Amino acid sequence: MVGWHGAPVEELRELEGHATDEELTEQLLAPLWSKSRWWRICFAVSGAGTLLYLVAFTYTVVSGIGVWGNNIPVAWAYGITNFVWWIGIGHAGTFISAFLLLLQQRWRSSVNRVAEAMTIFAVIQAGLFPVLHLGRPWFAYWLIPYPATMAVWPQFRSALPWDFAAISTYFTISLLFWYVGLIPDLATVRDRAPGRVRRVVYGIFALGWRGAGAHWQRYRLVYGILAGLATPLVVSVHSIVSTDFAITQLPGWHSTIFPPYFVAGALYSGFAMVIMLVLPLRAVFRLSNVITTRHLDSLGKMVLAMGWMVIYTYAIETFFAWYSGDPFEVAQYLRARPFGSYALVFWGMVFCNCVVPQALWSRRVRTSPVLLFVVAFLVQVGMWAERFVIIVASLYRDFLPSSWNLYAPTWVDWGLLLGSIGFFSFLFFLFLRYIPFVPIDEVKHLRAELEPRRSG
Amino acid sequence: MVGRRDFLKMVGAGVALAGVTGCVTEPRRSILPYTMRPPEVTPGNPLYYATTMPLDGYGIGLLVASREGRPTKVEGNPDHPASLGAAGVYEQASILQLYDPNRARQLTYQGGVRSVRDFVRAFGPQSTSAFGTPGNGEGLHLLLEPTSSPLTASLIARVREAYPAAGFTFYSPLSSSSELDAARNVFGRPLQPVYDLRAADIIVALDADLLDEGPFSLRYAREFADRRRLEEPSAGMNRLYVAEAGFTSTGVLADHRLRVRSTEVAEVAAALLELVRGGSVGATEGAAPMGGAVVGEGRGAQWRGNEWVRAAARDLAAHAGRSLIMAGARQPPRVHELAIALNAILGNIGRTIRYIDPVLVDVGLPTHSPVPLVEALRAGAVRTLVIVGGNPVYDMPADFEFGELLRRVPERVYCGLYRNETAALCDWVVPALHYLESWGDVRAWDGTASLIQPLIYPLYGGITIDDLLKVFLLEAATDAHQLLWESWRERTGGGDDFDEFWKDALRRGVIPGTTSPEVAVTGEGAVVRVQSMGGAGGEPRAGSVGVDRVPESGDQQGGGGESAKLPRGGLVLSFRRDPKVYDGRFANNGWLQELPDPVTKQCWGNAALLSPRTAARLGVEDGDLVELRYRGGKLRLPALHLPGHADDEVTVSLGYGRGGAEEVARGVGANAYLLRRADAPWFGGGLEVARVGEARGEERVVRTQERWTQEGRPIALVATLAGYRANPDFTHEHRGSQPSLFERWNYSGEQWGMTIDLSVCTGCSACVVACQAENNIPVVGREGVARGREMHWLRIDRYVTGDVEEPRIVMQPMLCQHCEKAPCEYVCPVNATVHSSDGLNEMIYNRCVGTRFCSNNCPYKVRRFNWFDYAVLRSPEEDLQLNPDVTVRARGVMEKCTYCVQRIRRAGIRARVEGRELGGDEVVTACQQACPTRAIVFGSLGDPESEVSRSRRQPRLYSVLHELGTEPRTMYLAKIVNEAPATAV
Amino acid sequence: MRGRARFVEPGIMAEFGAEGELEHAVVRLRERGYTRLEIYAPYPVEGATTLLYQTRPRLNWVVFCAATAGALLALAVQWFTNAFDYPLNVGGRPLFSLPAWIPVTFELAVLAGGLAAFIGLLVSIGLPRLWHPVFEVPGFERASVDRFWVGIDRRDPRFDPERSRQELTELRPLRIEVVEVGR
Amino acid sequence: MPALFPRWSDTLLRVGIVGVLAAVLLAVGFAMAWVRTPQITGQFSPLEQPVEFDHRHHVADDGIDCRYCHDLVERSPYAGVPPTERCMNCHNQIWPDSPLLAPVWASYFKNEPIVWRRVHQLPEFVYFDHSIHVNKGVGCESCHGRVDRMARVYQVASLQMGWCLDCHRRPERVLRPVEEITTMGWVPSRPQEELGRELMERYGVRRVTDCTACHR
Repeated sequence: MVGWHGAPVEELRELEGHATDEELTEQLLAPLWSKSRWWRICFAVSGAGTLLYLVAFTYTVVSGIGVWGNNIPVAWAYGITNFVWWIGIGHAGTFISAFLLLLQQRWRSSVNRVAEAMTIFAVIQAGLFPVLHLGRPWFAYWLIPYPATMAVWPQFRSALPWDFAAISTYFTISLLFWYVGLIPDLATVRDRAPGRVRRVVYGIFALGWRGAGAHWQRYRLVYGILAGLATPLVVSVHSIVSTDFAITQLPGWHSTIFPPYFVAGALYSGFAMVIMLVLPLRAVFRLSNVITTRHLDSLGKMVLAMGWMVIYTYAIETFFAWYSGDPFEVAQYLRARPFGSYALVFWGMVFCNCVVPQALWSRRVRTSPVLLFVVAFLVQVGMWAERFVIIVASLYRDFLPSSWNLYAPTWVDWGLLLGSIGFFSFLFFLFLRYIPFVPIDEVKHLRAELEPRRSG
Repeated sequence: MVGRRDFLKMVGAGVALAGVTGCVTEPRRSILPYTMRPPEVTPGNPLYYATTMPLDGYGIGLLVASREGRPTKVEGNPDHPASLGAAGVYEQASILQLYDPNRARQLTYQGGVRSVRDFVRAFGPQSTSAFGTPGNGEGLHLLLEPTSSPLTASLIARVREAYPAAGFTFYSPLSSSSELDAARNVFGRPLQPVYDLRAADIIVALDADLLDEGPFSLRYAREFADRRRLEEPSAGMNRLYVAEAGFTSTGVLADHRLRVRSTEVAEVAAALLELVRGGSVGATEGAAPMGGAVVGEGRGAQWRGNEWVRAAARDLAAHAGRSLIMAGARQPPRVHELAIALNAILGNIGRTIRYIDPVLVDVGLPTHSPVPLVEALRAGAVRTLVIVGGNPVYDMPADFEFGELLRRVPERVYCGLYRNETAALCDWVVPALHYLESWGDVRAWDGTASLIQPLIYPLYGGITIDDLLKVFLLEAATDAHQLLWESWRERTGGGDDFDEFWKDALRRGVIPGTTSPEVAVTGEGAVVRVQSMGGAGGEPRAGSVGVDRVPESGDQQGGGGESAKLPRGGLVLSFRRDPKVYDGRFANNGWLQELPDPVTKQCWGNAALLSPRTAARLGVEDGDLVELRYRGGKLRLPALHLPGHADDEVTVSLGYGRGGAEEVARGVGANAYLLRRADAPWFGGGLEVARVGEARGEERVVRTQERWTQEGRPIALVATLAGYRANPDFTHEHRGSQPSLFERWNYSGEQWGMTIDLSVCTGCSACVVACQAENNIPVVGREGVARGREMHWLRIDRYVTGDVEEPRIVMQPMLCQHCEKAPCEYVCPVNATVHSSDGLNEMIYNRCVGTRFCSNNCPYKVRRFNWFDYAVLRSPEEDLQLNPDVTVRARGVMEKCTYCVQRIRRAGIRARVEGRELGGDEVVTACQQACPTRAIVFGSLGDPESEVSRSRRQPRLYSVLHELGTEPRTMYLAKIVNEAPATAV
Repeated sequence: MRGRARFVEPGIMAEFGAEGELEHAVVRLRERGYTRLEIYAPYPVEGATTLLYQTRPRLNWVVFCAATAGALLALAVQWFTNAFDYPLNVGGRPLFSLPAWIPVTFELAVLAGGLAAFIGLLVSIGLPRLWHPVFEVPGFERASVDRFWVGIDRRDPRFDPERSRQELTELRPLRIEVVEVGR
Repeated sequence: MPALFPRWSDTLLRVGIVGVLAAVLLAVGFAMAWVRTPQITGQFSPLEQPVEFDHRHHVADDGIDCRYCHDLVERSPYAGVPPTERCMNCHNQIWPDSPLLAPVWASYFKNEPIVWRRVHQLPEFVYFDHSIHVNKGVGCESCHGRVDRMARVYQVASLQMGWCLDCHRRPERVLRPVEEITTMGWVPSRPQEELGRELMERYGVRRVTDCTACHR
């Protein structure tokens, strides 16, 4: 069996549950035709969230950042916290698709498209915050080097143009990767969809895919190349995001461990998010034959592994703070964070990110959808708290005690956080409704490989 | 100015801006040239006029910048004795008061608009008034602010002639007669001391805020600092002893500060006199209890007060003739008498002190007490009360119930700047002119007369006190300038060269030869007098100075009076002039309301200040809402722990809780006048404090600096003079070059730098207001400050050091450090903040997109962000104050100190147009210019002989957070404290 | 193989129900000497594909060059804007701050590479092409679901409608269809 | 069964895709060009003014020096629009009753300013100082063009930052002797660059590109 590392065959036997490829196809396409009540409800709820987002967004742009709780010294708060959180979530998708593809972890097949979609939608959320949090968002384009009448250019020693490059690249590549992966399935939908209109629409996006041998050959090559490009990209993006903090002098930010630290954290929250998305789908659309306990198990293990990386970074940065003997570092890590005004958030972070995931040592937890979901959710909360601690806790206690001040979020801050979650799910539900969220061709391929070969 | 409504305004203003993009072309503006341009005016260049600001009757000479006819900034007049080129917060902020949209605009009678002619008809020639012609003024009473104006004085005299029976009262809630009464008691006539701090090596301030309070404080601060600025370790330094309850700017610079209840200052003074007279000082080192001279009965010989008194006494004795003892205006005459005696004994009179005749009209006479007026009112003897200036309904002692009495007066006239509490109770309300709109004259504390000349045509109309008096003189109003000119013409006996003389006086802002001559008093006489003072009435008993007994605090008249007869340990309530709103007259001034209190850093309100220990005893947390119960009065306000405040005493600022028609002032803070009593204007016992709960919302204390300590970080360095001499290099870790990966950028030509001497910074905040005025810095209001969004480019960090019980305070002005390796610059994505070739950290507002990354990476947190469109908070009138050389920042951009780059560029252009290089000391920043103690030095480091270059050679030089390698251009000189050699007895 | 000729234009096609049969069919047709064959499958079928396409396309080189170009462009822009056109003293940092320019350089390399790969894919397989003769073949729509088709190019030297149909029939396909040259 | 798409749809889609991409690029290019056109910069459009003042006549025919009216130019940031009385110096004698002068008389007697419309308009955040420029050899003409040929004055230079920087980076290309400041149509006796470098030397002209030179 070609390139079958990772999963012992018997664990994926469920894939054979269906008699024919046609039935399997039908099963995976069903969500596109069916009018599920569940979907309607979720869509309505997320729609409401999106509305909240629009309101908070518009209010901010019209009135100014002043409607947030930010101040001096805490000039960055929820806005950037949300940004880092979302971009982090956006990492698992490409990681699963690309990195695991390179490692030929074939169990990824059933979940990678959901993960990729998640990536794209998360990056959209992430991309909006840096623009919104500008004092004058309408001048955001000044970060692009174009020949302006004022003859002034962007300043590339700053981490923000790096961010700009990284995020736009990451979004483009993820989109391409996702779309390339979609083409064969779009062709399938084109050929199966009831009603001419849909067939035409899907047909156009399928670009006239014929599944010819030549297609498949180039296709797999390019898919591999994209994976090869996307993998270092994933690592670079959050490393660059971390430099928004690491290149400064601020105790709590000024740290060389940040890039790996952020990447680990990103994947951590990313995998947790995948779990949170996959489990409901699995339940609602009865996909236990496609998204097997084996998948849950693997995802659980990934979360656990990433969790330990995060724990390590927490430990090491605290240690270095102490070991450096630098009074400002010591004050930040050993006083301001654990015992300062935001100690509650800090300890919440420690609990969610370090304690909770230990439950995943048990296979029962890893394979029990409910428990797994709870863990994933808490990890998500913990990771948001982590970013909040890094950003706000470092800023509110900086060098000169005279400038120390507290930060308190306003309703707009909350509105943007919840709203962005709403907008994210809004896009995600659209995706569920109109795009096959399990790569049909890959599943069929996998299944064919599992089946005893029919003799000619 | 910045209430809830304004928040909505800010939010709303955004709508206009939303979607604004770079390439929108704005409509054509128009140009309105003069039809006839005044010869002196060069549009585009500022003009400076000399004028004088009267405050409680005394003049402070000013130079006011005028841009195309609108005054934009107030600066000190170097030629004026009370200013010497410096300007305090009140003087500088008064320009905002000029443009205050809340000023009274219309002359009204019972609410209906009237013309000046109507007013004249009512009181002038055809007056129908009760006292009117040909009456003798029976029932007419004028309540004025104290004045020293020769012109006004002459008019008053003529009014008295016209209406012999008319009553006069001069009232200002902050002025005190103690000093003059004491002088009268001692010398037999009211005399006014003028100190020469340059000649004093040892200064003892008994509850006297000489550096920040009083009509001569700017001069005293300058003189004091001149004896304190160490050029090198070996240089000499004066020594300051301060005994006070609250923490004043003077206390900040004290070398030995004794925190003692206001009621006990008299004892301290007495003990001091006792030791000095005992002559035993110096001789009997450590020979413990000198007679019975143990201050603070019940505290025992261990009490720190003894030590302080001995040290001070020893120093005074050692510096006879070169020392100075000052008593504060808050203290009763008794204390001033003791001070006079001390100075007399030490032979300071004639050396560090000279006495002159009082400057104010009627000063020392009963007309300076409100009591006669109040009695007349009670007796219903007043039919027409004319109140000019001030705000008696608000600021008279509560037990007068002045408001009630005023209501009973048939005919009530008020002439003032605002429709305040008093105006609300008067039928006639006549808008007064701001001093920047009027002609007049006024005398400084030392008698020097100077002219008040208008900078702008009256904005809202109105009249001056002189015009008003002329109405009562039944004379047709003449041109104000004419009136003044004539009065001085006859005073100086005219002469052909009078026009020259006049022009010169206007130009220099000082009238030569008007300084009061010294009045010779014999020191000995004084001492004798002190001893032989009869015990009659409230007069202190002779023995009270003697060694045999220390006066009970209960004996004190004026200060405590009956009320002070209380068991020790009882709480004392103490009132103070507010360092920001004065007596309440500046309460509508946004700049001052938002100016942090020098010591507590509180903005937009007042609080009950008390020592942490007392607070603990009363179970009052910092920030709790408390109720003060004092002699039948009640007042709710937040409590604020003030380290270094005397125990068992609560200090409250006057001037808040205004209820007039002034929008900014209304509802800010609590009105402490409601607790003030006529017999104890400054402090008295019998206070009870009850905790109400945690202060919330509008009652919360809003502060710009929550922290008191430096958290053990080397930020504001302090050393004793002895320590400094022993180890001059003690700041070496905090200066010098840092290892760096980058080779140094090579700078040539002018290289701007600033040095701030912490030794002489009192924290008076004149620089903060100067910066605000010069750089168009917006006021963000209580809400804004509460959220941590104050916009001051220059703030003064206040840290307590040393023992928690007896802390020292060090003030550190903090502004953009203009780092050569600026952390803010390399994180800006759009090149909005970069370095100039002359070493400035430039901030280009129109390029800023507002990422706020620079602020995050600024270790000094001196950058400020426009969270909203703050420009909309300025009324059109206030826009007239804006400095046309400085961009008004838009919403969403970062801003910060620029070293007044507009001044640098203007000077540079002037120099190059004249074809010369720019001098190293040629540019003066706004903060530097205003500083009374010259703590701030600015100039070019490129010029080795510039003042700033010289300051850089001092051993105590250092830069804040030097270890970060930011290489700041703003550096500091460590604070040196001149402790007495062996204080430990 | 140049231009259009690169892609097989089947003259006749046969449908099979299983991957194995398809592979078997390809083998047999090759034995008969057909050179221009094409298969159509719902998922990549290693066997048959490897039989038909041995040569690996040079797409990876295209991507590599594009990435390099992207990197160089990024470096050039950053040098020009920050060190050459308007050299500003930014925090005392050197004008030529190479380390600070690495991130953007890398990102642009990846971006260029990715775009090149995508465009390269489309070009190399002649997409988008909404219409294609095979789409006219009845039942071909199941090629994307569960059927496996083999097609013989009408330009194939051995192609002859009758004979080819005969030979296909011997492979016992589910059906055989002649592709009209759609007009 | 017939194919989903007709044959022509191929071409349509490809043309469509290329078209969209091209359109986007063109739009960006167009925008960049547009902001440099007189529509945005306001160049070359004479403004209606309250007084029909003809610079051609006053400068070319009468040969009045620029500084007679714009007298502040050497000592103030502003060149200065003359006060009405300045007009009267001559016009109370010359053409006193010309209808063209009616608004000027009105201003003079009513003591109300003539409301001119600004021709050269910089944003509020730009601080331009005439005095330093004219004293260092930047001629009026260099920025304002041949005013002596303008019936109604219009803006010649784009006044965009890039335009300012050109001179600030290479002053030698415009400098002229200060005696020639107000000369219209002045031609350098020697190669401009050479002369310019010499004048830079003589007047101590520096290449000022500090941001705060103009933005404060």
